[in-house]
Amino acid sequence: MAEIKKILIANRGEIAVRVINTCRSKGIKTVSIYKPEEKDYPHALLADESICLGEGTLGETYLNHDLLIEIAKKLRADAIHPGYGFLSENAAFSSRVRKEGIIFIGPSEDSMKLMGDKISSKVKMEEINAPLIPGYHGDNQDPAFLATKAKEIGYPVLVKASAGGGGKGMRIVRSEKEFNDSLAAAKREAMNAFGDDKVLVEKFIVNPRHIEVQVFSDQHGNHLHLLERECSIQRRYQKIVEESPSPALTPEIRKEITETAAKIASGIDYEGAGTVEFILDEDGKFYFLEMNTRLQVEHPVTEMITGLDLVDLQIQVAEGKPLPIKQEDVVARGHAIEVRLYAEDPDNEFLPSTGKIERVGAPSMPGTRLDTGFEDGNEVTINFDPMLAKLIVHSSDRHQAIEKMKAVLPDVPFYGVRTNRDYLMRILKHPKFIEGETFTHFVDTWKDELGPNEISPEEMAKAILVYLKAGQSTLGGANSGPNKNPGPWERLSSLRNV
Amino acid sequence: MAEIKKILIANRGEIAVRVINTCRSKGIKTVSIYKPEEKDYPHALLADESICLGEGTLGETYLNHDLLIEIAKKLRADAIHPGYGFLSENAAFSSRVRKEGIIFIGPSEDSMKLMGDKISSKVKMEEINAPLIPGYHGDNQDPAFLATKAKEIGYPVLVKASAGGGGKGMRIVRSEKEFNDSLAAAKREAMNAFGDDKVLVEKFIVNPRHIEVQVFSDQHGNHLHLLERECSIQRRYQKIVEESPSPALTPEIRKEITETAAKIASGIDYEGAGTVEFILDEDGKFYFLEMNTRLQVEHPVTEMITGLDLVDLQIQVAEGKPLPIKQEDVVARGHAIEVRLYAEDPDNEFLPSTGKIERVGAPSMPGTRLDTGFEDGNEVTINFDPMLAKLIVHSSDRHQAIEKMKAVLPDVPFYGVRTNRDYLMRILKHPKFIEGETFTHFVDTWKDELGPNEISPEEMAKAILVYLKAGQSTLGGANSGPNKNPGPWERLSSLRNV
Amino acid sequence: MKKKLMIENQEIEFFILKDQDGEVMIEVDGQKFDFKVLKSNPEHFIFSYGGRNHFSNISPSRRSGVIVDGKTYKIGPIERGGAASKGSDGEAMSSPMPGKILKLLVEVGAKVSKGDGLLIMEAMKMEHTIKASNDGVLEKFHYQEGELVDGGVELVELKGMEEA
Amino acid sequence: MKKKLMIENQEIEFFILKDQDGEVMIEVDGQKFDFKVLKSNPEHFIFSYGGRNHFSNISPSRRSGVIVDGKTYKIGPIERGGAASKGSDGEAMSSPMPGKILKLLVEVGAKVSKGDGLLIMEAMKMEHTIKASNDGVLEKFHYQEGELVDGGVELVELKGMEEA
Repeated sequence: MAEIKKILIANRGEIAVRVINTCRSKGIKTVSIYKPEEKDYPHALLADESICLGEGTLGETYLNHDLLIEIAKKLRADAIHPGYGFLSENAAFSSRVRKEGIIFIGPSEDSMKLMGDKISSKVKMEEINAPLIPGYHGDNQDPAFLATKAKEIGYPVLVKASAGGGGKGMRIVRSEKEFNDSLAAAKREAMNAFGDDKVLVEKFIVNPRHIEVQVFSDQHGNHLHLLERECSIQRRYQKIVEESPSPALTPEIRKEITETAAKIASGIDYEGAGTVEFILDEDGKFYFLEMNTRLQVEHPVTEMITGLDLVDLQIQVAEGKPLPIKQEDVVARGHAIEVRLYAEDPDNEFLPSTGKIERVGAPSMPGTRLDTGFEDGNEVTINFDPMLAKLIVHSSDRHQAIEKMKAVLPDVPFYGVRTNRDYLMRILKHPKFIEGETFTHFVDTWKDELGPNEISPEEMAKAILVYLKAGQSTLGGANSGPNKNPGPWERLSSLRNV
Repeated sequence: MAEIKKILIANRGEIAVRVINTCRSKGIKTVSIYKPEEKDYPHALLADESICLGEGTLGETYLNHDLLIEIAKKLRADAIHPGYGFLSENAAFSSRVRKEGIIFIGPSEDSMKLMGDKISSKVKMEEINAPLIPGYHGDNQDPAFLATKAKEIGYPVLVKASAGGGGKGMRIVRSEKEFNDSLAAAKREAMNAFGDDKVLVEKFIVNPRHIEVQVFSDQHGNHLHLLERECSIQRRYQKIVEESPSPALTPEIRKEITETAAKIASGIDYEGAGTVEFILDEDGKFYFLEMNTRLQVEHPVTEMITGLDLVDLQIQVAEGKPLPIKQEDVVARGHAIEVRLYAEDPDNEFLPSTGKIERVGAPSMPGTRLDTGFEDGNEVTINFDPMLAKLIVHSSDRHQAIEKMKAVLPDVPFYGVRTNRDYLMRILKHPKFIEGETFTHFVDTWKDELGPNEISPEEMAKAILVYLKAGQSTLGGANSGPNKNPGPWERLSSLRNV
Repeated sequence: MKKKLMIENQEIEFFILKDQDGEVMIEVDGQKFDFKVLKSNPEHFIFSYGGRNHFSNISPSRRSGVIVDGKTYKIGPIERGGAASKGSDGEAMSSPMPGKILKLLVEVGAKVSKGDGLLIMEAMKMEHTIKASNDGVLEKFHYQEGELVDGGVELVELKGMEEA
Repeated sequence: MKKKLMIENQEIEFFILKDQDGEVMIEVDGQKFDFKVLKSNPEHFIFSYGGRNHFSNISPSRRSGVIVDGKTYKIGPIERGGAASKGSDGEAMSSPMPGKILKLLVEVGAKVSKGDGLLIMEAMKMEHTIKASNDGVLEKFHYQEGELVDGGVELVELKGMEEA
């Protein structure tokens, strides 16, 4: 067991700040890195020591293995935390770090390689009996054979070009009698688009939900799950609303899906924090999608409902300590929701926006958390991820969590850049979201209803009032003028006329 | 079961704000009340409706039964939440409210009366076998008889004037042979001070801790405990640092003390939120002190480690719903600490201070919470309680919670009034506090060490730097000047010389 | 007096029918709305409407909109496009926030150069000098010394000089 | 140049040995301390000392102290007690925060009345007029136009008029 005393955070933005915060509580020193244009960003300032990486491409700076290792060695960091993205799932980097005698806070090189590859991961999943989407991915392209396979899989099925992408050479087939025509059409399109008419046949999930399970493993063979997160609300294939517990899981499905995830972690002899992603269909059947071998963006949702600090657990596991909790200690308490605030224009294809942040703000209610890598005065540029912040709320139940999120979203205006805040608010107010009818096509299905609303005269009058009057710090002397503070009886008697 | 749709909050300051926040999440409308000088305070503004009580004494305003009921009726509030203090333990008010057909969010009139009286509560505790401090409170004042009683109780004992107060007519007796002299001295003092030499003999607790257990009961006979809080750190008989779990409780003592509290709640047929206070001695024995039949100031500590919202539970119970949790769902997760920020001068007898708040600030780390009734620009006057705020942190363990509290205390300066913030910091840094050696005489015992430190030249230089330079929003152009942003290699090579 | 503002790219006409002791009545689209301002500070602005308290805030620069009842509105003065109302460097000669006109610094009819101070106003307990956004002739001050002005209101009329 | 400030009721002498590009060296009690300013905004002030980042903040009015490394210090100019440095209404004629002297408004030797503007300084992108705290004769400006000044520094010497 090696005690970690100083950590180099090989990342930036909100995740670097988040790792620093846990280190501050643990009394672990931190080293952060930044590019010259980021010298005023929180991650460049909140660490005990910070190193400017100099100008250059990402490859020359944040992704520069040699440089990061040199910094870690010079500043005597005994561990590197890779955050998410960047080098967090880079097997070569993790291996290099370890060879240099530095602790890499993450899973083994082998786990990363195994789960980072679509083919090898699925072979392994079959081996350990994890559920995969039923399908035929083989070479036999005989229409009659494929039709038999389709029947075995069960309609509806998806016929998809093996070489495909972007929806070309893809057909949803809803019944046996449509199969031959759809197959022919898909093959024609595939040949035209990719010069290869090979197709695969897979079960088509009608109303899919994205359910993922947080897993945690130590070096002593303990493999736990920390319950699920539902992340079905996505735009442009990126999650924007995440929650736990999932409104779709019955206790039985929850037990099954979380145990499957823990079994996968155990089956690949995993170490540290990981996330197993599944697709859940309308019948409560779920299928393995992929495993992310790192901390996930939306991990605060799990922290809120379990009361655990996942970075603290990562550090303890990396130090060789056994996990300080048992499976039966992991209990969901209340409901947590996270929304991702992006610098983007939801009413114009979600195109990223830029600007100088005039005011970040802060959520005003207890049981809330704002994870951000920005502060007032920072520039939002196109050089980095347009995610401005994650706003997370915890409350007694899903209904109260939604209401709390609606109450605190206006507290974080991020004035100065166009954001998706109003768009998120429209999602939170959508009846289907409130009912928990959250599928991965939610944003497309309700596109029109999620667009900007008409502004009523009442709303205009309010906006005018605020524009003309806000910013005055005082409103004349206290209690001056007539009727400034009517006594309660006057106030009550005037109410009688209402 | 009556659904509550609008609540009148018969209180002010942070507790009014705290109740409003839960109501916002639950979609319950709120009515707050305020005096004219409080019209800019958060509690006067955050409710859906707010009523100015007019000028007058507390009795004419916040404690005015008629006025509060009139407001509730006129604004059609179907419930009154009394907060803590004020009318929260006033049996007559609760009974009057209920007679008017309004729900009083709190226990029955009978519970309040029973537990509000020192004598009747102790009689009831004896009846249900709750542990009381061993002692003789009877009329027989024969010295030989009292000496026998003292021996039965076990030394050390406390001989105390029955009519007493303020330490007069009080003697700690450590052994049998001192008893007669001490008794005579105590009786002399008692006669001089109170004109009555009657004394009582009680077990003297050498290193007492204040341990209290949160209990919760519904109208369906469910009586739960929500674990303990330790509140030993007190100044002038007021708690200033509270935490959960208590560092003093073994699992066995925890089980015993929490079950005793739940038994008391059950024994008096309690309803709603209550706190049973105990004294714990060095041997792990605990004795009933009193029960508070209301929400406690330090309830957020319990909310942090249990993940529950106590005001939400209060409302559900008041609506007649069964408690939504079972005893086995109540699990402590990590560690929570609360400190109370007061407008006072700890270096001058904790005398209250006043002033205009220039900046409240906000804690900058996740897992923190600031409950305050003030915002920038508010006046702190001597008209109300000098508590400025409660700062609460949650972390994986006690050590991390202490470090986190130390990290976020500077985030809430409350500039403009003298506060006990630095004093709290000195407590958090005290080795005995860190070791969990927290007794009710902590603040007196370590008085000298908790005083202000000498300022070193290094500290002076830092203070001078900040005073002279802070407040500039920019430091010249970005990257201007020599060596503004040395590349990493330069920085690293310069480190070689360190 | 009819006034205009741009709200989300729409030109909105409105009337202020009352503005006294924190009570403001605004008419939009033939409908009248009664407000009472409860609190205004840099972080938030709270007003009462229909017997209920409403929460809002405004961007520090006043250029990035307002949030009212959780909804964001882009709002600002009508863009005239003329040099007089907006300088080439984008500095409008309008009040940055509500306040009081302290001092007029030049005479009506005076030639001024870009950057010259035209008037001083006091707001948020600070003094702000409103400067000429371009070279020109000062045609008119819309407010006199001592007058209170709202935020975002044009303060002067400056006639630009062609090819100066 | 030797300078003085009050820290927690002690009069502290110090020297600024360097103040350039955010690098500041301060000597107190014969010991020299090297600082590098990393960030300064109204909410916090971050500097590097001994290779480590340190966090601090200052009260908005600059009169209620500073918090450095979690500890609060009362700090401010030496109270001279004389009418010249502090007006009867408590308004000091010192720089409210670090900034630049923009314009001197009166001549040295001029008689001024309480409330007269003496100079304008720019700080936090705002202009601040420093006014006479009482009637008197302007003896000296400690800084000239264009000079940078620290916060809390006396800017003028004003000789009060006895029984004016």
